[in-house]
Amino acid sequence: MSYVSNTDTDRREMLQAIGVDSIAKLISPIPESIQLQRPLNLPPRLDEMSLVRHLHSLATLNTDLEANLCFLGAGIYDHFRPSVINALISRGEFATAYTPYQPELSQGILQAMYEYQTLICALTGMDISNSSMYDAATGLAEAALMACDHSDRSEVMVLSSVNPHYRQVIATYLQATGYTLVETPEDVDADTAATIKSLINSNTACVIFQQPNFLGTVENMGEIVEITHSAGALAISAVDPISLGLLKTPGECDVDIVVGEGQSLGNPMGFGGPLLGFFACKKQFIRSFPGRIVGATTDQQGRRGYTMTLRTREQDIRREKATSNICTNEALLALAATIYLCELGKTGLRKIADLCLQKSHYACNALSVIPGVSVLISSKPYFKEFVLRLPKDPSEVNRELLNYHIVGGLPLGAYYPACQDCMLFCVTETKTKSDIDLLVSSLSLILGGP
Amino acid sequence: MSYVSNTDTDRREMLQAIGVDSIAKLISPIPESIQLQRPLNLPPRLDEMSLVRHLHSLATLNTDLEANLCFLGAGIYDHFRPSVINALISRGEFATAYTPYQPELSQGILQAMYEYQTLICALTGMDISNSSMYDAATGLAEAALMACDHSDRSEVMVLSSVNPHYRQVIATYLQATGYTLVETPEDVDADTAATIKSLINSNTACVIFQQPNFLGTVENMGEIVEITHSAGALAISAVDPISLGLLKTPGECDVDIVVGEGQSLGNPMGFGGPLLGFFACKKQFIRSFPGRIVGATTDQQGRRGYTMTLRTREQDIRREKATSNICTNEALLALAATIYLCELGKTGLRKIADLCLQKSHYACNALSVIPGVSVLISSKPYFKEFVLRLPKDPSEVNRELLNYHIVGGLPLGAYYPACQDCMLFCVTETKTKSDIDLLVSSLSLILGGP
Amino acid sequence: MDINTISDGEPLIFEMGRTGRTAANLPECDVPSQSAEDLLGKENLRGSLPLPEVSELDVVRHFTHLSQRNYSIDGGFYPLGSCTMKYNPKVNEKTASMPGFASMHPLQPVETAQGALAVLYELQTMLAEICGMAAATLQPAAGAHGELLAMMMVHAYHRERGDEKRNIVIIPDSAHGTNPASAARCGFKVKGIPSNERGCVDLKTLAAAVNENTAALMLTNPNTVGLFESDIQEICRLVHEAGGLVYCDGANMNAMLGITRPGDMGFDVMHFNLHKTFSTPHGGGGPGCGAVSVQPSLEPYLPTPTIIKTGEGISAVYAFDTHRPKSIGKIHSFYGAFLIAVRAYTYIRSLGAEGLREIGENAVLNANYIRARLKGYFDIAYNAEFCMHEVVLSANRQKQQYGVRALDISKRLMDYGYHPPTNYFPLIVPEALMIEPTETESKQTLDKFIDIMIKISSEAESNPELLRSAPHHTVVSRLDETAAVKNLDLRWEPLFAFQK
Amino acid sequence: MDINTISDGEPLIFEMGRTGRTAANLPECDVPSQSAEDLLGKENLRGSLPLPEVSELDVVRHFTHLSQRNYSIDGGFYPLGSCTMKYNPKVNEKTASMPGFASMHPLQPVETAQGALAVLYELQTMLAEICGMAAATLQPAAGAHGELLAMMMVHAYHRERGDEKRNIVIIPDSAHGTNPASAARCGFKVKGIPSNERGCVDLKTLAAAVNENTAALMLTNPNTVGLFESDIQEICRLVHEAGGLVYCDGANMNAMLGITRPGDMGFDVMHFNLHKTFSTPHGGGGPGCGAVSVQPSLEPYLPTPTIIKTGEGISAVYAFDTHRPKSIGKIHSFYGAFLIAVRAYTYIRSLGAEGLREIGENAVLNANYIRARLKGYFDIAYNAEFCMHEVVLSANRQKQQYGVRALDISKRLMDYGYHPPTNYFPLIVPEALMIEPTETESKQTLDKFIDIMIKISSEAESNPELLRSAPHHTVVSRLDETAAVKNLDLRWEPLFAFQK
Ligand SMILES: Cc1ncc(COP(=O)(O)O)c(C=O)c1O
Ligand SMILES: Cc1ncc(COP(=O)(O)O)c(C=O)c1O
Repeated sequence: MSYVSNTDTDRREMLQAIGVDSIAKLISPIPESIQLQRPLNLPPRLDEMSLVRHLHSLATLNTDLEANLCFLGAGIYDHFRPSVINALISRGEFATAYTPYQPELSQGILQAMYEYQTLICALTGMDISNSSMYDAATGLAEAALMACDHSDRSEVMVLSSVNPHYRQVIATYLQATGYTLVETPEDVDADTAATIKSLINSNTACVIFQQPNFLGTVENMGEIVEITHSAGALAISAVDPISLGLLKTPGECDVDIVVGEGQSLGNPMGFGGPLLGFFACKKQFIRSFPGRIVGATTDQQGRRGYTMTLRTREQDIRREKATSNICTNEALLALAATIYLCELGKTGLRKIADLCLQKSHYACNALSVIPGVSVLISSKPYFKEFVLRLPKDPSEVNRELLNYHIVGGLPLGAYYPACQDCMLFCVTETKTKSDIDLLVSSLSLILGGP
Repeated sequence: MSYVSNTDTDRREMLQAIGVDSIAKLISPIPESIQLQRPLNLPPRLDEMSLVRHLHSLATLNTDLEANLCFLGAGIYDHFRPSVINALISRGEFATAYTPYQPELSQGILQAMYEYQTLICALTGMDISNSSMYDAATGLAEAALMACDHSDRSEVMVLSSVNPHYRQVIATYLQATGYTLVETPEDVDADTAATIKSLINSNTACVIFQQPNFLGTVENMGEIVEITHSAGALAISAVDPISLGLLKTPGECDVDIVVGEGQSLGNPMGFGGPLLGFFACKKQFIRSFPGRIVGATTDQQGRRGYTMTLRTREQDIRREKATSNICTNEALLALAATIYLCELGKTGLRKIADLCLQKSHYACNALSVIPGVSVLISSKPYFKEFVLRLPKDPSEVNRELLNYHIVGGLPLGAYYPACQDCMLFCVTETKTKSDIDLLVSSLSLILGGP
Repeated sequence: MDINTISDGEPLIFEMGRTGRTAANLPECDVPSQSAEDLLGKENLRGSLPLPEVSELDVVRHFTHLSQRNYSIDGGFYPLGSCTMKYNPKVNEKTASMPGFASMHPLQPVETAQGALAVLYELQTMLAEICGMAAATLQPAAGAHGELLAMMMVHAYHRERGDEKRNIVIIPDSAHGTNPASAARCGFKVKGIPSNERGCVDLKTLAAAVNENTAALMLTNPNTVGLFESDIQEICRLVHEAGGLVYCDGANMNAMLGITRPGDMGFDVMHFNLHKTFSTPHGGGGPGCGAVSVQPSLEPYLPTPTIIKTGEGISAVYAFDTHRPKSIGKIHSFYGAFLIAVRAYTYIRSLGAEGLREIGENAVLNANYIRARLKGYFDIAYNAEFCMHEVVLSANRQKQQYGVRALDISKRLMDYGYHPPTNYFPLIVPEALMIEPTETESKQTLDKFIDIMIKISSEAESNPELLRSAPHHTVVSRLDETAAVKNLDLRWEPLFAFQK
Repeated sequence: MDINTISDGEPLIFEMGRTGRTAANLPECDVPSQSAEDLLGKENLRGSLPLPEVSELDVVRHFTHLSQRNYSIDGGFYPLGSCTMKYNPKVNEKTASMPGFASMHPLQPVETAQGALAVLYELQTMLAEICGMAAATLQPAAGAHGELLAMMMVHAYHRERGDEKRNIVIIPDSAHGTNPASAARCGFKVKGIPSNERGCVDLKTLAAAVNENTAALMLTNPNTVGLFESDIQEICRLVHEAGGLVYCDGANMNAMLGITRPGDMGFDVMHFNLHKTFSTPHGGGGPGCGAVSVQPSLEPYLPTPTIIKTGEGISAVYAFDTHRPKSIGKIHSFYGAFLIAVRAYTYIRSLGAEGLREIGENAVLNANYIRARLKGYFDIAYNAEFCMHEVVLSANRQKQQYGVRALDISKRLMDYGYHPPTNYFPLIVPEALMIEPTETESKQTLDKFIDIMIKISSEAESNPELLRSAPHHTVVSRLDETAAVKNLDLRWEPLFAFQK
């Protein structure tokens, strides 16, 4: 059983119709010297029962965050996923379709993508949204390239408060091109505005910043955009979509391109993938933005219908002149995000955002009174993440937290050399007061408190 | 949020259209003295996240037989369930439909039930099958009543080798009617044919037996049927559908009514419910059998279509003269069984049956050489279950097996007083050789072996 | 689906496939093996096994196609009266499929099943509170099974008191067919009583009917014409005075949630349909759960095993109790539809007292709204001021004037994408169209449905043939049910042709 | 679905609902709370949040309806060339949804993620064996991403050797658009070369094209006309001799599984599309995984982190390696589409070496069967004896004779319930109809499809207008794509009307 449907008789009849006596004949265009003369060296095939048991045993080796408490964030978030989402995206009609090249047979996913684009615009306050990118990191990299291509400037400024994983990907993308990456110094206390001002120049194509930033802090978005624009550069913002339940939109702040990680919008953490990069921008970039986009049109009878449009930007038509090389994107995750935003709705998303806000503040307050623990940045507002200085090695603290079925925050030393004793905590709406209290009491114990 | 869709504005507008000013008015036909003047005394409502966590914590209190080895059978079996089944039966179109009273909108489930009926006939060798009963136990009880109604005889003979849970249900059903239950003595070594002969008489409406019987033994079905028929009674057999991958069909043995538990056919054990009673019989009972049945017919254009038929037997038309009171049945489980039998197919079901046969024999052989352990019935063939005498209290043995993540067999003392030291083991295709070897070594250790 | 309309419908699975084709991916035997003939005896082996030979892709496509030929709540408005086709929450499916529930054997040691027993026990307790009675059992697999159980308990109760002559069960003519069938199944004689001009039990008729032979009255409340039996207390008094018991068919419990309780009305025993009131999916016919609640007088007769709890909170321990001498015995192989109970438990816990009352109120509001807006177009069965959770229309006027029957209206509704109401039930309403919207539908959905009903009422006048030949836009047109009975075709015969 | 055909299509979710309606059941705040204004500052708060206000039932119905307006593999034959639309096994979904995989954070301590790392490591190892190379990475999120990564590595490789003038990537004109786009994205210049009369790379042309500026050749094998590049060894030699690298676009790997390996042909680097060859569902556009394999020469450039394994069997320990000085860096936020990797791992483990070869063989057989049976009715692109996993037809004859284009034939196929082949790709075939049946389809399915193709070829002659105006039986008829570009409508404007 290899999911092959033909029987021996089928094969015999088909070979006969073709007029050959063996499959070997059909593959004869492959020179014999490169035909594989042995079976592939792979582990033996498993029947379905053994397969499920095998995968189950591998899964059991992992600490699963449904059964343990997770205070990690840093780009991937443990948010509530309403059960309707899986029930709907698992429907074969959605899951087992290809890219909607033939719109008449794909109105379902096309309409959903049109709704997705509308929702992303509503969330971000931007004019247009594409129908997904691979993830926030590659979305930002594409935005940077787009800014350079668009402006004939060649410097990409990225603030050090942008998620370091994103920064690394942007760096990789720029490496092979002629464009230059300018990273601001890794100083967590820096005055953002002053830093940008000191580095921005007439060759700066764009300034990339993050809201809330990697350390959880809410930036003064308006000010950053203003400084950026006054140097003639584009303002590119990475945003946390959940925070947009409360925070001022990039659109209101005149941001040019907005990118974000849509995993939070109803998708599983999945050890970091697949992810969903959302990408929205101002109307003026309509011919230059990357990725697929769906538009409404009409059929022969004048009925409303949907189709992929502005296709001449894309690789299959434009080839080396395309605005991006992206083809397969993250449609099913965009569908999940669409369902999520409909299920949460106007009041629900606001409520989720508020719960994150309240619980992270409760947690931060309670944790920071543990002797030896202090808050890294106390002067600025934060949304759902915050950094604490610990009196003990953060990785060691994490190892001990595992005994309490707690996966702790992110030790920051690997990302910010000055933060060897710091941990980035994330508290979302999935944590109850007693979960947080458990974290506090466990950490107290670990740190030798009462 | 109570899944109620109306908003306050909706309610206001609706009340206005009705011409009343409050819902209180609408419920005024309920005398005030019996209107509840306080909130129901129920635990507080839970939001979806808390709800899932609460249920998860309850589920975690149970020993789950996906993560532990289960050697229990006795009517509910741990068989392989191909993943396609859940993927298909969970589709909303199937799961959230009612009984197909309007056939034009229900061709999906109707055609599936027609296929189910055909498959049950193929499996059992019988002429007609209904489209499900609650479970095997109530199916047998209904068969007994049907036999009595059909024959004007009033005694129902049930062999003691029939599953005791089924026997108890049959007894309950007969209690309220004028019919009498005749149970054969609980003697595991008895000569079945002789026992029946000694008790059967001209008032015996039917003889109910089980194949393989509760202790796993394969009965001489032909002989039982012959004796039964020669006394003018109906032969009613409970069967294990998986065993019919190999065993002679009741049809071939001239059985009159066949009932079985369809849980094994792709349905979860689910702590014993919901279950699936399948019910098939000879054509001659076409006007008297219980339960819904689907027939093929044509539409106005002559296209094939399906509809519930022979409805005049049923309660909604016949009321107190109906052949049964059944209304809601087990359609979704019958659908799972249909998918299961298609997925397994001709060779697959046979293979599953053979795996059960081989593995139970391997296990029985290996277990019975443990010092102090002996096989209860060694003279007769068995299919997937067998009884061992243990040198230690079976319940105590089970308690100790739990330490090895093994849920042991069924202690028989509660069912057969002479079998206080016996345990009924079941070994299906889901157990690998190493699972069985683990059972053997664990039991050896528990019984003080090497 | 729409995109596949040049089609002769979906073939039977037996018409697909080819000899030797297989779907399931099964293991090889990993233990020493012997021939089946040796182990079982040649005489015990079957001949051919005529099952399908298809691929897994065939299976997936076939059943996907079949599903696409099925109407469902997930697909649209389903106002099938008496069936309470409300939204079936997806979270219930999630909890019911947790391995800690789904992968449990009913006979595993009770200490390894404490979470399951907790669900059963707590659900029973909540159901008893919801209906105002003392106890409940979850063994019945469906409503009719609950009725049967209730009648068995009634039987046992009277026998216990030496009152064995009580062999008559009184049932109004509006009752669901399962009521008389269940009573009969327990050896009772059924005495029907006509409803009065208000569609309710007539107290005088009832008083005349009850006597020393009365075992019980089976009554649906709200009744099947959607009306609350306002005389319910007097009804119960009359039956009780005559020595009988009163049974409540609780199929319509949705209307009463948090508002009123059968136990407080005087009923002795009732059944719930968890697959109606408590949102468990009906699966195209089942499974269900017909939980039964009883007053203290009947508690000793509940089927075994019952579940008992000792201790509270985290020290609570649950156990089965099989030593109940007066119990009528077992009526299910095990403990009833456990996974359905998990769903119902999930549902009730998501609602609480407050949510349940909202349900009751909105179910009643929605039905009355439809009633108010349609009463100019269709006759309303019985002249009450308000209905409860459902409204029964009659197409009698349409039948008389245009020769259009309730069934024709129903079939025409399909053309507009709606599932029809229940037809021809209750039997006492000529050309009944029984509409139960449920609380999960919004005013907007109701408005669209109402508009279509009004449109159809005018089509009945302007183009009756359009209705009589409906449906026109379904995968099959009107099916010949008479032919189905005349030329019985209950299985696909060609499969068996070889064997004969 | 069919049963709902008097309908104006499905409204947008924004056209439903009502102010104040909600779906999700969210918790109350259980910690002491402060106002958002106090915590975040008024200046940081947004204005309106124009999201839908619908019920959960609205959500379920809406997306159920949308799904019913989508064609899928589960629904029917989907011979979309180059996309390998094979059966997506349900067991893959089961394993990928295990909480031990789905509920993992990418930054959780590595000792708590050993099962996940094992899946990634073992899958990489299996992929490397399948293509005959040294190593693999799963970071690329799709095929094009894999191409981009490969070009980055090519770039780094040449730079490392001080060979920075190599700025040209040679790409045959038959290549997929992502190839030139990916090369360009890395700053390379693209040099196209024409295919020869056999639809393959012309050795002379190639020889003339390669020189000291050649960074790489990007080649699809089997190529996009479904033919194996029989000169592949010579091709690789030519490029290598000129100092360039050879990249294999592995989108068509399905044809070669267990039969031949790009690594053995001379390729230096390739990408897989796990969402094609290894059966992971494409989700209406994504997600995917464009795993990349490399020869030892390119291994140092693989993106970080890589995964390393120490020990074997139960004492194996997996870890991330970030200290790879030559690595091109990171190209994904984390480790790529892990849950897609779980599916592909499940798939390969269910097949083993034997099963993979069966796939390759049957994919080729099925394509050749269609080719043999249709060659009398449509022109076949290029005159090869056999094709590999797909056959490219041309409707050029139909266009010339009857004015019927490939697109018209495709649209007409929809009327018969089929998804069309790929149209207008490869660009070098006029009126291309690129048919890839895959191995999971049976001869019976192919026969029905072939019969319909033949029928359509005769309709093209007898009734060309029927094709030009097709499809006739879909939920919408042919859509006006020109109008879509001209009157751009990319979001539902009324939602934003208030705000402006
Ligand atoms: C009023 C009434 N009573 C009883 C029943 C029987 O319930 P069930 O179908 O669950 O057996 C029904 C269901 O159709 C009903 O509507
Ligand atoms: C030949 C070929 N190359 C590359 C790609 C790009 O792959 P992806 O869509 O995964 O980015 C495709 C897929 O459409 C393809 O067919």
